[in-house]
Amino acid sequence: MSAAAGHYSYWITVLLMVAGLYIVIARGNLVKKLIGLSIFQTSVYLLYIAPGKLIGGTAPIVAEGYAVYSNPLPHVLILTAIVVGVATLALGLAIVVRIREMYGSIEEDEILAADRDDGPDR
Amino acid sequence: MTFAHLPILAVAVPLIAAPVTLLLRRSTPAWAVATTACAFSFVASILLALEVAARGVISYHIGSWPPPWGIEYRIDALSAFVMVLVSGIATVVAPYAWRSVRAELPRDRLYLFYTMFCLCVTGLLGMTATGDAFNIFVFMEIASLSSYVLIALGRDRRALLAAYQYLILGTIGATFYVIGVGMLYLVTGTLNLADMASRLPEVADTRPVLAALAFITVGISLKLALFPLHLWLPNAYAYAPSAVTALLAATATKVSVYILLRFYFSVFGLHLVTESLPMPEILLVLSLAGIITASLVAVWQTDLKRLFAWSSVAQIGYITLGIAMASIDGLTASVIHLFNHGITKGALFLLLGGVALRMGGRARLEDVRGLGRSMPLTAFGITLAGLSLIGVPGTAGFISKWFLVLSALEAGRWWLAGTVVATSLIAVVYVWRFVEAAYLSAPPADAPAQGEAPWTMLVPAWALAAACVWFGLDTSFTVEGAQRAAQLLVGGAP
Amino acid sequence: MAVATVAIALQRNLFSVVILGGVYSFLMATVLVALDAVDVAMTEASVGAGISTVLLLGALYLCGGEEAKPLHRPWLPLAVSLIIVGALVYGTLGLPAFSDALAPIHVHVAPRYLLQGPIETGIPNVVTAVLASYRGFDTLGEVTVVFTAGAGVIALLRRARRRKDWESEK
Amino acid sequence: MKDFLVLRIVAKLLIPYMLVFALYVQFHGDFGPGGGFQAGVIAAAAVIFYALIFGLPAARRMVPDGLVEAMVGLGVLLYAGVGVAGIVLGGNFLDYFVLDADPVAGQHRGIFWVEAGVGITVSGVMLKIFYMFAGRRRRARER
Repeated sequence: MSAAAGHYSYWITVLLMVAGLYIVIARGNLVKKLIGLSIFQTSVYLLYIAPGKLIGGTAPIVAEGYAVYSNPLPHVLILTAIVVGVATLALGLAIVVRIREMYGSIEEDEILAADRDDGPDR
Repeated sequence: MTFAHLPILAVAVPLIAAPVTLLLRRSTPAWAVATTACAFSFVASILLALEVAARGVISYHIGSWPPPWGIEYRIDALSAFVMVLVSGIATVVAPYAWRSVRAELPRDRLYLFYTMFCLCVTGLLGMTATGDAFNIFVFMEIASLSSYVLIALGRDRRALLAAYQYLILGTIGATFYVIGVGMLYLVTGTLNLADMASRLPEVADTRPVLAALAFITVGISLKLALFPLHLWLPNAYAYAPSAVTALLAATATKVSVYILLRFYFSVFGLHLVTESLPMPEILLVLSLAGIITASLVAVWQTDLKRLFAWSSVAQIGYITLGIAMASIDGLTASVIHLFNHGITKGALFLLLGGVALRMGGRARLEDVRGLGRSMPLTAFGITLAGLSLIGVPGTAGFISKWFLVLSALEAGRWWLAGTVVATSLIAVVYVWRFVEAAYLSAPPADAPAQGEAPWTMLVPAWALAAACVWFGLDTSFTVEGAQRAAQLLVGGAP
Repeated sequence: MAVATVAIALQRNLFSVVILGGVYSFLMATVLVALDAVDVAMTEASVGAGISTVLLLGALYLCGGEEAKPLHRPWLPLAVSLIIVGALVYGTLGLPAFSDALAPIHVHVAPRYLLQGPIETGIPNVVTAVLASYRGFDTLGEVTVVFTAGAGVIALLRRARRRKDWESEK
Repeated sequence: MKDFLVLRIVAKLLIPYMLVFALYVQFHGDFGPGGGFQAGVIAAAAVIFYALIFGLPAARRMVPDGLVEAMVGLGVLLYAGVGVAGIVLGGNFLDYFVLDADPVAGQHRGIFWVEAGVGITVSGVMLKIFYMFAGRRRRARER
């Protein structure tokens, strides 16, 4: 049973991850898919950061009077991951804006339908 | 002095070229900078390959920090081989883009195309050269983000949707990869691939490692468009600008294959991959399913870019089939095919770009009727590359299929060898459809006045088409390089 | 946080979804502070709740804010999600427990950063030291990713002056 | 929102402090949480705030488009330049030890410039992206 308690932080991660992924796959709205995608990416942060924490430790800024610090490496990695996430989001939104201008819709089904009427080579 | 820094310079020079092209804001200097940077990387990669062949693995410590703490660049036979392919294709496509992209993009955004081009090459080379799991992710994102933009720049509005779908699937793939790497990091405490490999046996066969294997496999498979995760590929290739299609088809999926090989054989090790999970069996089934379905779909396509895009999905199947054999011969076949298919598809898409330029942006089967007379060089080039795609003796494609069949026979799998030969016959059908249209049909009466493609496009394209023949006759570079790489992979596993 | 996520999944008005996304990011930042990741928390708060929200609102202004009823059948996504839950639970069960000081990540590479980092680089914030020096190349890559996004957005959204004449070619 | 007096005054008061705070975060990253990335985002946020209150054209006058686009490229060049400087001075790429006679001082110098590069590019990109989206909006209205 203690194993389950010790892995509590992972369960939360898993829940968020899957919820995000579900939004991405199941929803047809292009913006909503991107939001789901960022939740999916955000959940990974916890997977990395949570195990780096040591109870009784402090933030990894070395100062007198502290001996136990949390692991700094995951923090660095996740900083990078956050940046990558927002870069992807910005680019995704730019593409969605262009899609909206060209198709007049941001619903996947409507766009696909518009494409079918469009060319014979599909 | 500079020679010792080649591993990093091969990646850093295109990286520096990217902001320079942005600051120049003029398309001609930007093009010159991009082409020079790619050519520099190509020379550097060749020198690295020679150096590796002579002296073995090169390890370069970025920031002078020793490996598990700092980031290490690690060039061995396999990564040098892939770097030569990537930078070589980039060096051929860059001069081609000069004329091709001007027809497809608005003028005031041309320089941004070269910025993206440099970034894409940087990302792909960075993924190949690095020996750090997280660094792979960062450069994978550089390559992916820039390729989303490059695809979205296509002039058809469907290019936008293709780019969007690629963005969603690509990001899911990258995130899966990060999850897998995170699990490996949590059980080994390191991100350096070599260090990870040496510490994995202690924890092999534990659940996180197996889950990590699964996540990394799925993540990378999305990127390399392994059947059934290939859905983004045909649209992306069909609607991207011609130069982009050629670059991505020839390099992007190949680098993903490289990452897969790297993880399977250099990190997890042959033992773990083949025995703990039924990975070879799964790969085998998926590869065969991919080859057969995608080839059949290709036969029914009327748009030539889509046709060859589907054929790419099939060809990726042959590459993963070699991995699934998990033997030195299989891997050799896989690595050779990676290279040969790269140059073949590069040649095909470059030549098709020339056709599209003359036909007002399209390259459908009905557009190429009579191409043998109106654009004889282009038509002949496509036919040549098509023969290489089928695997006719005397072309590069034959060499890789030959090794694939050989390795199947050696493993005693007659039926597999038979399937490889039989599926190549499907390739004959779709290549024949082009030949029939180009040489045996009369050109449509209302055909626009056409000439040969401009020489700035024809020369690079023909360079690759000629390479298909060259590497079919002189196999010393590909076969020896691939054999060294395969031995390294199998023997290098702990 | 879980509540915010579920609400995002169910809510169909995209403006509420964006605001909930901001709330979610702030909650995430709070959790990150509790986990001692102050640098990350600061970034998440400014990026997730700040920049992302602004961008999403900007995009929504251009695209319209109501989501159509989902036409997809939810069973396939649900099945995929469940398989992934299975794989993740399977994998995470074998991971070291929370706050286990003997876990590999605490004994292998990190100690050098914490013990030697301030001496070798002269910087007490170890996160900065690792970010900018030990793994400085990752950060160069990260800046390049940001650069890629910036240049990409310019390439996609720049107002084309000659747009009319190249569209008419089509 | 130009007509709300309170907003205008509050903004005028706040924005300088936001920029100073960005600088603080930028250069205090060695000792406390923060660094180039966070500082870049905060600086961009200050200008975005300005644009929301006083309108996009005003913000574009204050921070012109050309400058922003130059910042996007210059930050990366600065970062990579520090890397190349390491090679020129006889070390490896991104080697900060050789930047000064004293290795620790070299590290300090290297990290300072690298963080500056990050700050410049990030603030430039964030601002540019905002300008792009906001510029679209205006055009959509005109139609």
